[in-house]
Amino acid sequence: MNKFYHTLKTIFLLGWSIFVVFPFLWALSTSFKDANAITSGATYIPWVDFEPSTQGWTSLFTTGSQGINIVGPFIDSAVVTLIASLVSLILGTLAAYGLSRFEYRLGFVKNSDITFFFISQRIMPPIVLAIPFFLMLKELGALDTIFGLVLVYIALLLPIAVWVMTDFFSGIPKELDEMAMTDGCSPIGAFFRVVLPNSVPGLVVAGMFCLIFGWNDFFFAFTLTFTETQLLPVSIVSLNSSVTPWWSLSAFALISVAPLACVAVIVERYMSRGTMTGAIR
Amino acid sequence: MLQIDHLTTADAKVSLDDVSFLFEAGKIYTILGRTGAGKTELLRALMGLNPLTHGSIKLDEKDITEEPIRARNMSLVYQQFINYPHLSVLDNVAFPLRRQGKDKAQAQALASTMLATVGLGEFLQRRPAQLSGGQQQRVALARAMVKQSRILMLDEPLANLDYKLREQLREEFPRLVADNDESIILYTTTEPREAMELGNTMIVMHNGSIIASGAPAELFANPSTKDTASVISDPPISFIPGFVRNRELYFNEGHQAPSEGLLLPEDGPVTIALRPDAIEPDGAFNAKIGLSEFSGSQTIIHLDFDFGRAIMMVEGIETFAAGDDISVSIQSEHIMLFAPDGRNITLRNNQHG
Amino acid sequence: MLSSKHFFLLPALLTLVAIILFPLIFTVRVSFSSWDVFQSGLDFIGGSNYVRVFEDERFWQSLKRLSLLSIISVSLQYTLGFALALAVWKQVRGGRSLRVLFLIPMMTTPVVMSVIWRTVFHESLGPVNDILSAFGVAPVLWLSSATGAFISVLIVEVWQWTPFMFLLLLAGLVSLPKEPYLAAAIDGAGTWRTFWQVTFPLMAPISIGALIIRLIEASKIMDTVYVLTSGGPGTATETSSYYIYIRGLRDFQIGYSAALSLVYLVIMIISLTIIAKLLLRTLVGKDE
Amino acid sequence: MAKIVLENLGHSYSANPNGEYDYALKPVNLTWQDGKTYALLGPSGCGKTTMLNIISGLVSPSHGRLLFDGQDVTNIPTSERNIAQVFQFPVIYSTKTVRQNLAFPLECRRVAPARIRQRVAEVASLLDLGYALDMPARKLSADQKQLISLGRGLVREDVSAILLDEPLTVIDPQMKFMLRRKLREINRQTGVTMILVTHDQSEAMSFADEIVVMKDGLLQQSGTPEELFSRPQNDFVGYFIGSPPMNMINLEARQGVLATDALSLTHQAPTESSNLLYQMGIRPEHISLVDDTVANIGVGIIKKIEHLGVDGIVTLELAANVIIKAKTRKHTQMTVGTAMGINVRHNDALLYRDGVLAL
Repeated sequence: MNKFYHTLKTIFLLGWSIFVVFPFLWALSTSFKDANAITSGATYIPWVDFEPSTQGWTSLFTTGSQGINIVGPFIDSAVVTLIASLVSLILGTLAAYGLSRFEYRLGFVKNSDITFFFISQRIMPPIVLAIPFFLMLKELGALDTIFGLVLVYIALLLPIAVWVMTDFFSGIPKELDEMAMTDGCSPIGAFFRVVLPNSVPGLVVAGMFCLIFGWNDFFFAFTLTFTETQLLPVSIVSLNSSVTPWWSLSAFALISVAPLACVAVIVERYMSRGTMTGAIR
Repeated sequence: MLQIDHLTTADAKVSLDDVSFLFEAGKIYTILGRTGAGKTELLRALMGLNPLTHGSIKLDEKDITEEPIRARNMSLVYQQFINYPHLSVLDNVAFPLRRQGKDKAQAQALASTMLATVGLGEFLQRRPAQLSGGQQQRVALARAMVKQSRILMLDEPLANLDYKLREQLREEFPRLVADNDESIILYTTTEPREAMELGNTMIVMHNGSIIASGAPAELFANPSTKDTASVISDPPISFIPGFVRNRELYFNEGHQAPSEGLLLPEDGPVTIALRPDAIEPDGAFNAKIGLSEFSGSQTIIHLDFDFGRAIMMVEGIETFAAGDDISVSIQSEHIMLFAPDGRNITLRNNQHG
Repeated sequence: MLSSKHFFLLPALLTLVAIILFPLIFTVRVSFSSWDVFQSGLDFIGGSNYVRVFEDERFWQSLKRLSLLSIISVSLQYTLGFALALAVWKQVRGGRSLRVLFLIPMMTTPVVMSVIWRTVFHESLGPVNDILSAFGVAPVLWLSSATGAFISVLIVEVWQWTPFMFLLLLAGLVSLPKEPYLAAAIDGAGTWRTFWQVTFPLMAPISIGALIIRLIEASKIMDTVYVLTSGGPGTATETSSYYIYIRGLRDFQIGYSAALSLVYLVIMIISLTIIAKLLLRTLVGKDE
Repeated sequence: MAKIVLENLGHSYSANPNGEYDYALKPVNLTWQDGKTYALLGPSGCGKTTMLNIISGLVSPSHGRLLFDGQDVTNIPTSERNIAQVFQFPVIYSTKTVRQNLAFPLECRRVAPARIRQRVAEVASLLDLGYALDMPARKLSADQKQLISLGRGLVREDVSAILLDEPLTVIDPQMKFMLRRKLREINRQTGVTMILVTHDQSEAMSFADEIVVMKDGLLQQSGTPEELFSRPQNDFVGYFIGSPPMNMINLEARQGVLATDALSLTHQAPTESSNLLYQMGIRPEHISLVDDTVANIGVGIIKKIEHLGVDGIVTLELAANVIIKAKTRKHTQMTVGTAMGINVRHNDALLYRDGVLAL
């Protein structure tokens, strides 16, 4: 009986691992192929199935008609994601702290309603906002600029930061900041001197989530930028619709998902320590 | 001097109901009450942590009702061992001094002296999480005391500690606050023994109100109401319904109760209160032993009478088998009588002489 | 009166209001206009856009398809994610690298991975049909048949987002107390009973949170569809968001698409609220 | 029901224990009779929880054997040991009613439904939970939940022992008293062995027929509350049992006897070389204070009087600056600063050699 469960578990884990890894391995293999290797049907192992070529990778860093420049989009993506994440994290942390510690009241609107307002932004389908954003950024002259995208991404990421941090702060005993106040801190001082230094795990988790959702967004980048500013997801999709060879596409895809895949290591550490549970209820 | 008038709070689960008191400098006040009696709420209201719906707080003639928390010159030790997790023990205690504007060296010097006083001189560089519960609470105490604020409040500081650690800290506490002659110390507890042992004045709270206050021994001997008697008795006091008829005292089932030396009230129902020392083995009353348990050198025997349950305490360790019958006597000089409305109506002959 | 408590809340609140409120109000206004390719500007045509929404069979079809897709994919993600979390929960050897591996898909960009998946599902040059043929299975029309395209989208969604369920559920599992398990062992409960009587009830609040979050995100699905199938073949994989996108940004019927989005938003909020209430009642047994 | 024997049972969390400090529980021999109540008592980290976990099967001991009625259960999993346990925090099956909770262990063992109904009814009436049988278990208060945990053990007829791991910690102070009494009653009515883990000596004293006192993984003394109180085997037991702790007065060897300036009580001097520390241990409860300062064994000045209600603790300074504490009910008639006569029966003054009872 026990052995049966164990075998079942092993098969399941093995099968899932293959499923997870498969597209990556396929892309890796494809990125070293040339036209021959691709048009002759599915091939897998370099040197055995096909003769590897590095043109998929070199084309990414060549400029001109033969090349696809990945450097520009990569930098744009990084800049937009980092700035928007940072701003969202700062504003979101402050708001989450306020909502978890003070009582706000505006007519019939209470704390829980404000929290819901923040988090409900995630329900909003991007399409609802896309057209007005387009017109608004056009008015501001911020279409096709990094500034414009950052602004939009803040609206996208702020709810995530508020959501994670509200739950995190509810797990920090309020006696801690009360004590700081009795020890002579103002409410703001208590937050910066005492609460913030003890919130690193929450900040890391919230920051990770912001980075993930920021880096991986496609739709707003797609509708609000054209040529001046181009983020990675948009450039790869535009390549996809043209006649770009599979090898360049695969190499491009692997580079653009690589930075965030590293984030998995950090997220795993916080998950295993149990410091993430506050972020779920 | 701390004067509170008509403190009333709302909103929280337990709220204060029109609490007034005058606290004098240099004294230790123990606030005794059960869970939910409003002890913590009183401290939090004084500190400014719970909003008042009514009432005022005056410290040395100055109205501080509206003062922000940090300006109140009070410190508070929580029941949970709350310290700043990200700071070393030394920096924890230096923290309030730094906020008062002292420079780093001066603050650390004062802090390490205070830590030596509470017996933590060797642990200055540790983090609070690396200390045992008792040591963590000592850090919290040191941090509260180092400020030398006018009011030091301790909210059930020993409740979460092991029995023996509790005993040890209780023993040390008077020494730690010995040279205090300016501060007002407020100490809450659910344990009558702790309250009586530590306080100059004991304040009894019940349902959000102060129901009695005074010197511990005096309060214990003459509790003004049934509630007070019940809160400050450990082991529990037994209340048995009874009545007075024709200048005689009876338990409800018609058994006559001893009343020698007691001045009985008019005919009517009374509650007869028996402390464990009011009952002794051998005598005219028969009871069944419900349970017997040891407590130190004493044996506590739960008795089931025809007219109710009561507890007897016998010196020494003796074995009483549960279920056995026993005869006991009831000492009228330890009986207390309460009116149906809860007032203590015990009057003794000698008090009138 | 501006006190310190406003210092915390106002910056974020004002930022969000400024960024969100204008577009939202604007959308409401536009939905009452006939703004399109021929007539750009805010005229007022009353509720005729809304009347058109209710007669638009293609929109309701896309909504039905979306519901089916999100319910199936989220259920699969939940079941698989829970199974994976349970499988690596107590595993020590190699456990950490497996956990990291299982998390990676959610960190990757959906559109980028969809580009890869397109090559994987390619009917003549892709590996899936190649491998299937080795087992004697005839080539499947992954992207050019209605069922195949729907299943492809489903597979990609499950691949991408099961890790998210796995993350939340495993984080919940590692923080569970151990006493209930000892109690169950003492009571003589086997693996199956222990799961249903101990693990599942203890995980109920986390399960609800995870399901709701995923349903919200899944209802917005559009990137994957855009790259993988472009809603096709025909309208076989066209979801609501994608349909609104076509009407708004491809056909440039701004007024009509604004009405579509608002109807869609209201439906989303109502149905998610109902689902949340239902989940709470069935999993936690709350009787308010 | 079973007799439980711990045979040279010890546990070390490190694979190769070097010296005795590597042991969470140093090897110990104990025999627990069927149907009695036991308490494992000691400060945190003393090894009492390790011992309980070994008995419940959560920890597999590195040394020795555990026998239930002569049968070696050392390596048998928890589920087959026929024990029940009540934890510090109430554990209930939150989706089930009280009735379903109580029936659960029997269902797992495939007992016939009619028999289950009968057992659940019996246990519910024993625990006074009859009125709540059809309520969802999660709606009950903490002390009632603890009773349900207990009931899940009682409902099984084969249970060898019920382990109680500080079960009163989260109970309201007012309810503790009631629950403790309930536990004793259940032990008396069902005859099931109960083993309580606690750090509270008064809880242990009032609950157990026999107490096992532990410290630093080492058994200090095992005996009835009376034995522990009147003849503590070492100074730790003297300190840990009783409040205030036992008074320890240093003795000097002079003219063939061990004596102190504080009290005119002596013990026979030992024949061996005496580089050892000799002390006299006297319980505060065994000291009687009298107004007469002549006809007694010592005189002390009252330094402090603590009122504890019915009784009080009096701190006295004796000759040679010896400080002792006495417990009395006459504290209300005493004043600080006055001299009191002290009497102690010779039998109550125990002799300790390097902290170990010598007489």
